[in-house]
Order: sequence, then C-alpha cells, then structure tokens
Amino acid sequence: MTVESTAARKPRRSAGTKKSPSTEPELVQLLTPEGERVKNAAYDKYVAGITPDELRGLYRDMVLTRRFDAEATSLQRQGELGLWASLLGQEAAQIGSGRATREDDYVFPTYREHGVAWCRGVPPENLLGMFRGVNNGGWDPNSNNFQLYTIVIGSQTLHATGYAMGITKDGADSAVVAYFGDGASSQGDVAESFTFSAVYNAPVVFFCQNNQWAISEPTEKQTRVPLYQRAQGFGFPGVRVDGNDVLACLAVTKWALERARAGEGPTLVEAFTYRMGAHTTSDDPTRYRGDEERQSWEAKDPILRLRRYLEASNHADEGFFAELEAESEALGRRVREAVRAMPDPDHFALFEHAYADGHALVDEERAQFAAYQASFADEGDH
Amino acid sequence: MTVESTAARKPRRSAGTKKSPSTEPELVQLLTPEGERVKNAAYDKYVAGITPDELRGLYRDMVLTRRFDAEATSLQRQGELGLWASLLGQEAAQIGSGRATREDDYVFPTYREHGVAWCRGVPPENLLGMFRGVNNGGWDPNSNNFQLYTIVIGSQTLHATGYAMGITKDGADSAVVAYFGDGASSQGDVAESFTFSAVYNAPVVFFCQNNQWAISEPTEKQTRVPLYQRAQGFGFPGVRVDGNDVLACLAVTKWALERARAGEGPTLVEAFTYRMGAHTTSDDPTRYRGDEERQSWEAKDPILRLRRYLEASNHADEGFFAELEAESEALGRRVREAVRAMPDPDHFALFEHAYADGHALVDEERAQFAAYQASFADEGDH
Amino acid sequence: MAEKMALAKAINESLRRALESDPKVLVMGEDVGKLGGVFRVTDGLQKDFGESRVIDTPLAESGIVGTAIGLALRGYRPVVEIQFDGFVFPAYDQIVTQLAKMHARSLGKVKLPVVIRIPYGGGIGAVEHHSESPEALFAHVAGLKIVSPSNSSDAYWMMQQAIQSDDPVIFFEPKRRYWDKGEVNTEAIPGPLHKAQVVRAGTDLTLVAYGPMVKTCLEVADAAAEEGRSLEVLDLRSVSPLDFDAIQASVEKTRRLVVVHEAPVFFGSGAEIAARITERCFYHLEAPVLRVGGYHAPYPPARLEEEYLPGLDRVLDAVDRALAY
Amino acid sequence: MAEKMALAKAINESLRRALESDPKVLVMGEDVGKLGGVFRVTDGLQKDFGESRVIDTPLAESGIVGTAIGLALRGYRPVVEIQFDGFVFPAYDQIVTQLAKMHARSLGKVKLPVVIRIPYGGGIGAVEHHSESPEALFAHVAGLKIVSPSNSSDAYWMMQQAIQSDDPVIFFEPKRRYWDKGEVNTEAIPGPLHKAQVVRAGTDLTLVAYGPMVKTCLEVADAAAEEGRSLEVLDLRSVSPLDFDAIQASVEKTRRLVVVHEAPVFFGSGAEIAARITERCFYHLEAPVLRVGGYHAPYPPARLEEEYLPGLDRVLDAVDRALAY
Ligand SMILES: Cc1ncc(C[n+]2csc(CCOP(=O)(O)OP(=O)(O)O)c2C)c(N)n1
Ligand SMILES: Cc1ncc(C[n+]2csc(CCOP(=O)(O)OP(=O)(O)O)c2C)c(N)n1
Ligand SMILES: [Mg+2]
Ligand SMILES: [Mg+2]
Repeated sequence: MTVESTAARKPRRSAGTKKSPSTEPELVQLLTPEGERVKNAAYDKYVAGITPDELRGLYRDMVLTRRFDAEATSLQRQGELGLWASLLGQEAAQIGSGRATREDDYVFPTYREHGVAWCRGVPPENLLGMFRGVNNGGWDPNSNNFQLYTIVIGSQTLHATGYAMGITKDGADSAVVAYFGDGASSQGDVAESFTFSAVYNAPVVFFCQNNQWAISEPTEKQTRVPLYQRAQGFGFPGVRVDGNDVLACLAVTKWALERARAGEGPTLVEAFTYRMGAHTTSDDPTRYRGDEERQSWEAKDPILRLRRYLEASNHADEGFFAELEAESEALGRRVREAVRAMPDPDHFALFEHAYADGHALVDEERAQFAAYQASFADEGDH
Repeated sequence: MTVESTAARKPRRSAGTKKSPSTEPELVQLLTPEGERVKNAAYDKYVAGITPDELRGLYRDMVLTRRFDAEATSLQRQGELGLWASLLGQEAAQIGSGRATREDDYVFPTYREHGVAWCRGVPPENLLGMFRGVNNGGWDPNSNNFQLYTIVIGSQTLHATGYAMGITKDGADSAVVAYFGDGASSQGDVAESFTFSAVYNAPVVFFCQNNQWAISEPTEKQTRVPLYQRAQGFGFPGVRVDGNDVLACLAVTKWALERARAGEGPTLVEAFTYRMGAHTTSDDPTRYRGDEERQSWEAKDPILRLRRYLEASNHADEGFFAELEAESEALGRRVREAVRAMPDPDHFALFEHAYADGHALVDEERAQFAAYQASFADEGDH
Repeated sequence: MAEKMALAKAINESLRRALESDPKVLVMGEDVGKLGGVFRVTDGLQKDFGESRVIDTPLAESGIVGTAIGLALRGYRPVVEIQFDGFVFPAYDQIVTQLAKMHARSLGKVKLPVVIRIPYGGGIGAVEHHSESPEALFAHVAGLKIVSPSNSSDAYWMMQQAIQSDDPVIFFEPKRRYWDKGEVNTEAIPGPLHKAQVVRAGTDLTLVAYGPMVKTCLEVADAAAEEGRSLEVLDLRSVSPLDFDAIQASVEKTRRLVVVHEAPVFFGSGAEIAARITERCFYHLEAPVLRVGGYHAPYPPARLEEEYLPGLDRVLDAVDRALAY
Repeated sequence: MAEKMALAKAINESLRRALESDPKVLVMGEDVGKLGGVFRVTDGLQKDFGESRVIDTPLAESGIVGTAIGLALRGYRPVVEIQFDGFVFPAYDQIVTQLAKMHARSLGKVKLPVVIRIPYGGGIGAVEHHSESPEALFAHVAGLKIVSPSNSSDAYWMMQQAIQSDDPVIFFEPKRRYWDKGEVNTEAIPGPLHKAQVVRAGTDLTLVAYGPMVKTCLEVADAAAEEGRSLEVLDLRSVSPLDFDAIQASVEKTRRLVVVHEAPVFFGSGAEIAARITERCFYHLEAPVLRVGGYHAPYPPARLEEEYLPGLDRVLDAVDRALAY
C-alpha cells in the first residue's frame, strides 16, 4: 500500500467525536480523524510550540515507517524474511511517543515498535536481521538507547523499570519508555513492573498500545475495564490517548516523561489504536475477526488525518508530499537491497557470545565442531 | 498468653474512631476497639440477625484459635515443632471471614490461616504436621473444603480462581475465598488471578490480611496506595475492613460471598490488621520494628473488643468466660498430646505419593533403598 | 478405522474424542478458540464444544497453569496449551512447585490430572524462543510425567492416555513433524504410555530418540544400512519415566548406544541415559554411550539452526565414532 | 589478614568489600535491609551503605531479577538474593530467557553482570520449599554460570569473582554450612573461579562433590581411610562450566568415580559428569561412575530428610560398590 492510495481514501464514516464507541471512556485527542485540531486544556501545552517543520517531520516519520513496514511485509512474502510483525495502523502511537523521547532517554520495545526504532535512529534494516533469521537482535541497544526487541511478552517492562531505578540512583533526569500490548497487560511481569516502579518512584512511562487484539483474542479476554485504569490501583496515573492521533500521543507522552523527570514517578499511557493487519505474516485474521471493524478503523487512519491537517493548515504543499513519496520509494529500495545483501552468519557464530568471559564447555564444543567441519573438508580434498 | 490476661489489659489509647491513622482511608468497622457497636448502612444487614449465641460462638472461636496458636508457639520452643507461624492479632480477620463461608464454599489459605482452618472444621493438630516436619500437609483438602497451606507466596490465588471457574462451569452457587498477605500482593500470580477472575467473572473473594508486615518489610515496600484499591483497575470492587473487628469481617465477607454467588464476580477484601508476633518462630522482629507500633495495635485487640461488647450487652456472663477458659486449656492439652504422639513417618514414605499412577524410576529407587536398608539389618544379624 | 492423518490432526482428533467422552475434559490456552491455536491443533473444537470447554485465556502462562490446577481440584481434566516451548517459563513455578508436588503434599489425597501441551523443538525457521527443547528442565522434577510422540498414531493414543492419567503430564509435541502423515487406528488398543518401542530392529548399535529425532534416526539407520551397518532405533516416547529396561535390552544386544535429542547435550536426557545405561550395562558396552544434541549456546537464529540441530551427518558421525571403538 | 569466620560471615564480608570498592555494586532482595536477610548474610550492609545500595524489594522474585537486569543494563552490578531455593522459580523465566540470553541476543553488545545468590540444600529441618537443590535446572541453560562454595575461603573469594564476572552467575550457598567456620585470607590471590580443587588426595577412587556435600565426602574419605582405602576428594566449586579436565585427571589415576550431590540423581549433575567422564575415560574406568543423590520424589518433610540426603553411609555404600567391580 503506498501513501498515495492511503491519502486518497475517504473516511467511511465520521468518527470526529472525542469519544470512541459509546461504552468506551474519554480519550485524549488533539486531531480528529478529519484532521481538525481540537483544543485540550490539559495537553495543548505539550505541543504548543510545535512548528510546521516538526509537523511535517511527524508526517514523514509515519509515512516512512509505513513504507518500511510494507516493504518488510513484501520481503516476507518473497521469502527474504521468515516472519514479519506489521505495525500498520499504529504509526501515530509509535511516532508520537517516540518523538517525545529525548536522546538520553531509554526505550524498551516489544517486537512491533518499528516506528519507535525509527525515531530513535536505529537503521530500519537492522530490525530485519531477526526476522530474516540471521541474528536474534541486530543492533547495539546502547547506540540509540533502544533495547532489543523482546518476544516473550511483558518481560521488558521489568527491565525498563530496573533501568529507570538506575537513572534515579545516578541522579540523572532521563526517563524510560516501556512499550507493551493489550495482551501483555495480563502478564504477571507487567504487574510487578507497576509495583516496583511505584514503590521506587521510578521515571518510567508505560506505553501500552491497545491495538484491540492479542493475536486472535480481543481485549475483553484480558480485562473487563479500560486498561489505563490499571495504573490507579498501583498508585500512579493512567490516561487513555487516541493512539491514531500523533499529536495527542506526542503530547501525552511528553507530559508523562516530564512527570518522570520531575521525580513524580511512573505513568501508564494507553494508546487506543488498532492492528490493521494480521498479527504477523503467519497469522490469518479472517479466522477470528470481521472486516467491518477494520474498515471502521480505516476511517481513523493516523497518516491520513495528519495529512488533512497539514493540507488544511497549509503546512505542507504538493512538493512536500511528492518528495516524500520519492524518499519513501528510496527507503523501500534501500531496505530491500540491504536485506538481500545480508549475509548468513558464519557457522562458528553458534559459539559466539553465549558468554562474555568464555566457558570451557563452549570452547570444547567449538573445537569438536571445527574438527567435524574439517572432516568434510578433508573428504572434499580426496 | 492466656485469654484472661488479654481480657484484663486496658487499652493504652483510645482508637475508637472509624478511621485508622490519619493518612489511611476509611475502613468498614462495626465494633470500635472499646467494643461499641457502630452503625453501618451498607454492611449492618449482613449481621442483622446475629444471635447472642452466634456472637459467643465468634468469641469462642477467637479465644480457642489464640489458645491453639499459643500452644503451637510453645511447642516450637520446646522443640516439638520445627517452626510456627503465629496468627496472633489476626483472629478477627480469620474468624470473621471464615465464619462467613458456607460448607460448600472452598478456602485457599496461605500458611497462617489457623483460624480459618478452625472455622472449616480442620482438626487443629492436623495443621501441625508440616511444622513438626512429619508431612508437608496433613489433611485432606476435600474433607473440609480447605486447601493445604501454600508456602510459596501468591500461588494459591490462581488455584482459587481456577476452582471458582469450575464452580461456574458446574452451575453451582458455591464460592471461593483466597487468602493472601500484604507482601503477596506484589507477586505476579496474584495480579494474574485478578485478571482471570475478572475476565471469567469467577466467584472468588480475595481476602488480603494486611498485617502491615511481610517479614521485615512494611507495606510501603509493596505499594504506595492502600491495597484494596488494587482491585478497581482490574474491574472489580475492593473494600478495606477493620481486620480486628470480627463483626465487620464477617459482614464484609458475607457481602462479597453473596456477590460471588449472585454471579457478580470477584471482590477484594483488605482486612487491615496487625501481626502482633514475629513472622515465624525463626524471626526476630526487634531488628526491624519498634515496640510502640505493636502497643498501639494492642489497644485494638480483636478478642478484647468483642468481650467488651458481649459484657456490655449482657450477651455473656462470667460462667461463659470461665467455661471457655477451661475449654481452652483442654484444647491446649489435647493439641500438645496429639503433637507429642505424632509418629515420625516411615522411611518408605519417601517414595509414596510422588505419583498417583506410579513411576518406574520411583519403583526402582524404592527397591534399591529397601535393599540398602536391608544391608544394615543383615549386619545386625551377625 | 485406520486413517492417514497428519500428526497435528491426530492430536486434534484425540482432543475431540476426549472432549466428547468426558465432560470434565477442558481445553485451554492462548488462541485455542476461534483461531484453533497457531498450529490449528485445536481447530474446530471451540465451535463444537463451546467456550466453556474450549477456553481462550488471558495472555499469562502462570495464570493458565495455575487456574488449570484449580480446575483440576474441582474435578476437571484440563488440557492446557502453551503456545511455544519458550513461553512455558512464566508458568515454571506453578508447574514444578504446585502441579508436580501437590499430590505428594496432600499425601495422595489430591490428584491433578492436567496435561500441558507444548509444541517444541526447532527446524521450522522460527524467531527466538520458538524452537527450544526444554524437556530436561521438567524431567529433573519429580511429580511430572513427560512424553513426546514421534508419529501420528502415538500422538493420538498417547494424548488419550495422557488425559486419562491421574498424574500431570507434559506432552511435548514435535512441531516440525506436525504435518507428517501417518496411519492412525482409532480402535486399536495402545501399549502402555511410558514404554519405548523398537521402531527398527538392528544388531550393531542402538540409536535412541524421541519426538522429532525419531524420524532423523530412522533416516540415519537407512543411510547406515547402505554402508552395511544394522542400527536398532528405539523410540523412547517417554522422557519421565525413561524406559531403561528397553534401552538395556537393546544395548545388551548391540553393545553400542548413541542418544539423539535436539535439546542441548549438557545436562540433557542423553546424560541421564548414558549414566544409567553405563551402570546397567557396564560389561556389555564396547564403546562409551555417545550423545548428539544441541550445543551449550542459546538456540541460534534460523539461518544457523541446521548446524545446531542434530541431522543425518552429525548422527552418522557419532555412529561411526561409536563403531570405531 | 587470615581470619576464621563462618561461611555466612565470609559472604557478608565479601559483599561488604564489593560494595566498598565498586559504587556500581548493589545488593537487593527480600528482607536484605534492616533484617540483614533471614540468614543474616547481608547483616549491617544497609546500615553502612544506605537504602539506595542495599535494597529491600517488593515480594516478587521475577520483579527482583527483571529489575536487576535493567539495573545491569544501566551499568550496575546487582547482587540479588533469593530467600530460599524453592522461591527462585517465579524468577525462572527472567533468568533463563532474559538474563541468560541477552548477551548472545545482542551479539555481545550487552553484558549482564548479575549475581543471584541462593541459599540452597537441605539438612536444616525446614518446611517445604526450603531445602531444594535446583542447580541442574540452571546448568542445562547456556548463558549462565553456576558455582557453589564449600568453605569460608571459597565463599569469600568466589563471591568476589562472581561479582567481577561479566556473565550472570548463580551463586548457590550451602545453607547448612553457613555456620561452619574456616580460615579466610582476604589478601590471598584466588585461583580461577571455575576450576575444581583436590581437597584431599587419594589413589583408590575419586569422590566429586560441590557445596554442602564436600564436607560429607571428606568425612567419607576419613571413614574409608580407616578401612585402608585412599579416596581422592575433588571439590568442583563450579557446576557450569564443569571442570572435566580435573575430574578426568583424577579418574585416570584412581579409575573409579562416585559423584555426590543433594539434588535428585535423575537428570542431575551426576548424570552429566558420568556421561562425559565415561566418554573421556572409557578405557580407564574399572567401574561405572556411580551417583549418590536425592531420590525422584519431592524433597521430603524434615523428619525424613536424613534418609533422603546423601550421608556418610550411603556414600560409603556407593564407594564399596564401585570398589567391588
Ligand atoms: C510469554 C509469551 N506467551 C505467548 C507468546 C505468543 N505471542 C506472541 S505475540 C502474542 C500476542 C500479544 O498481544 P499484545 O500484547 O496485545 O501485543 P500485539 O501483538 O497486539 O502488539 C502472543 C500470545 C509470547 N510471545 N510470549
Ligand atoms: C515466592 C516466595 N518468596 C519468598 C518467600 C519467603 N517468605 C515467606 S513469608 C514471606 C512474607 C509474606 O508476607 P505477607 O504476604 O504479608 O504474609 P504474612 O507473612 O504477613 O502473613 C516471605 C518473603 C516465600 N514463601 N515465597
Ligand atoms: Mg495487542
Ligand atoms: Mg503481611
């Protein structure tokens, strides 16, 4: 799906209220699906000084992230990747929150935070190594303060909390963002991270992308009440934000990060959004959800709404969009080429990095493996 | 400590308000520490029909439980038990909640619910086997619908939830009470039990005895806000009750059980109480807490306040108290004798019950053990 | 009633039969309902037996096993799915401390007939945590029984028996063999659950394996036969208890033993088998028991798994080494 | 600076030294603060180093290990206490899936110098879950190192080395030896952390053990000496890696090996040692490697633990059996 086609699509029904479907509670929204800027007394100030350039930047981030994601999906279809977990539909949640972070902040992602990785400056092709099967995490977490993807659900929320505890000990004013999903909210580790961060008043923002689904299970299988409310019982605030509104996500995350920096402890942000695609390329969502739901969310497309706002406010012209389209295509090409050029790891990589300081058994097995490999080479020699 | 001496003690300071110390929120109280019955619009009806006989019964339960507990403590000092976890101070929480249960309800205790065990009809001496080291749980959980003690903190809350899910599947109107401590509230398992019970609307009452301490750690090390509030974020109600007020504990637990039976799902009851003794006989609380705190709680003694009420309302006379004192002594004797008579398990018990359907390796090891044992017998023969 | 079916389908049919014949049987796990599980092993079951018996659970493995224990206490027989091998560890405490020990703790009063299904092992090109073989981490723990079928018929029957067992059973499903077809006779009378089976008779050396490696060992035996060597292949089927009698009987004949599993060699099943068989057959063995398995390293990324997993060549190499003694 | 001190006190002193010399070292766990831990191993440390460095944590083991990982990512070197062996399992997922694998996952970019202290083993007459020996459940997992001192000096020095290690180390403390006194020279230069030590030389048979069983084996050697048998006792000190070279060297001399540990025999350390040493020393061994350890049953109630634990008689019995070959 190109950006052009997204941008051209018309909203199927008006969802321009500040409320999500009737049973759902209020959420923070600064941009309606139609791209109208609505006032919000509490959060406006966090985006008050935003420049047209920055707004275009957010748009660009979302478009390029989506393009990258689409490329990865097609690379999977072509057999270049073993698997891909698409972020389609969650661009605003990720770019808004990602752009709220400061360079010295630290981010703990799940496996779907490609947009956040983008904001942190992780080269997108580096994300693909693990999905191609050449490594289990192909970047240095400390280069961009962006942890490796964590596949086992919920674990990273505790690492984030510990890291944040360390920030406090250092007397620094950095903060941490821990990403997790609606499904993850059920894991004991997530609850324990709430407890630890509250007790130690750790500077961590828990950013829950409630994309309505945990593979085939809707959020009702995880909770009876909106997830942002979970925080209260642990003694810190929770807020629900329109996860398809990049401005609102930016503002709310900035607010939460400021609280963290000011020593006010953790915050839970629930970004109410939607997983537009399959769970991963291995998944078949037609088995468990209808198309209407997806369509209703298409009307709330995060990229479309910012485009409308940029156009209506004359913050971007055709030239900008055209240039971005070209940049987008170039990114796709670059990623495609980078992935295809990614070498398979050397066989001896099996024995690398199990330990930092070495381990006698690993040495022994490496030597046996080398001898075994050599035995084939010998055969070849005859 | 005998009941006499407790009853004779005067409260050190008036704690006759409905509030616990200033920072603490409102709690449900029906009897003040001075033994005055205070009205409570919401909960009075759950004890409205209570007879003097039943009131004396509650008193008797608490006194005998305390006597049993004191006997166990001294049996430990005499070397008859390896360890004892005293419930001193928590009699009202346990008797009130325990007496609220119906025969077909099921209770999942921690390791300190001697008073609840009493209410369920578990012979008190049976509780002592594990503390003596002759077994790891000396009663049939299904005889009294009282699960074995669970030492690993929090685990039983999930068992309770699963059991309650089973009740729902059976279409029964029984309910489950899961006991746990303030420390336990931090365990991931407890949070997961909240999630499961909420999602499946399971008939379970989570009864948290907040006795202010988890070994040496005060409740502030587990949470920044009162524990009963934890429930709300999971979508069910939580309430704090005066854990030293047996009537209030009875009423609130009855209310929560009725909700459960009526298909209204789980409830969290936080019984605000105090661990008057050491964590266990192995513990030395002088290392981490001062005596003033303990003294202030002595003024709220659960037995004393019911006695005052019984006396003031002429529901019990001297004869009753004297008879109870004799019964109490007899119980102590019975328990002491039963424990001393408890035989060590047969050596072959090592190989019993690891499996229900047998296991080849266990058979093999049993046979080897028998041969090994026999080799000594042979030696003796020479 | 013999029918050819894929191993995954055999388990599906076996679960269906159990759900039909015993109203206390439940199926529970993440995505086991409408989706039918990520491998479709529970396909169609929720549709036919309803949400009360085939239960989509919250995403919390400790919660799944912990509530299954509670359901078993209430008289149910839950069959729990853990979505992938690497996701069983959040439930590890409930499994080793509660599920395994409650029967003993209660002096036999309480029975916990819980089956934990775990698709395990590698070879499917998956991302991290989706290819592990953690059976040794459960076998060390008394109170659990551990089995792993290698073919459709065993998958069907061993699942029936696991569900009927009054002990907790961890049922390791060889995920890379899910699509392999085999004959299933749904009216047969199966042998005991914890007995090994000679799946190929031979005289020169015994290969023992279970689950996914049985097929590999049969291929090894074929290849060895071409070189004039007669290998006996024993499908252990059960990891706890281990059928040492069957291994011993074979080794007394062949005098050489190679154990093959995907799990790391270090502290793996092969260690226990080697130690005990060496003790039992000390004067029979012409060569030390050799082990072929994973290395002492985290399961590698997919592009390296072929080097990590025991394949034809590595097993043959061990066979050659054993025969060279 | 040689001084006699109890094993628990040696660890306390070692922690104190680490806290003094490296501001990044932290001590954390349940009740490690004012109480000084239930065994007083952290006694006085919070008083002297403050609540920011000696941290009483919430009651949640997964949280303790998970936040320790995060602290290590931030550059700290946390030394975590798990109160008793049986309470490590709620943290098992964080240990085997995160702590053990993150270094490899990051291709070596991330180091996690976390020490997990676990008082382990039986013999103190405790209630359930307070006497287990779960080392094998960690040894099977690559990425972890596992050690267990048997005496005060090793306790002191091995803790220093464990804290300095850039790999995660599980430090199993033999709780029933906490009160045993031994010489500690705080100015010595210790040998490598993962090397075994011959603690008694002998010629007729090798006994290997670690942690609490070393003392038992020394007593066995004394008793055997009275019967004219010369046993060599090897204190392994490290369970992962295992010092096979040292065992091999001893067995090539004595030709007989008995492995002793408290943990259940089935899938225990003895299995790995027996398997590998039999392979390495096939032509040297006069007898199969024999194992003495716990039975395949949950750790029994205290009044039975003497029968369950390997004691003088049971080890001597195995020695006799090995010598009878
Ligand atoms: C501990 C664990 N259990 C199960 C899985 C399998 N799994 C992977 S993603 C997923 C659903 C996650 O849902 P959610 O947290 O909502 O995140 P989303 O995928 O929607 O971004 C599941 C069950 C896992 N990765 N880890
Ligand atoms: C998983 C686990 N970790 C640690 C312990 C050790 N331990 C036993 S009781 C206890 C404190 C429990 O406090 P709380 O839940 O408040 O119950 P209380 O003892 O006050 O009744 C601790 C840490 C344990 N039993 N299980
Ligand atoms: Mg989701
Ligand atoms: Mg407490």
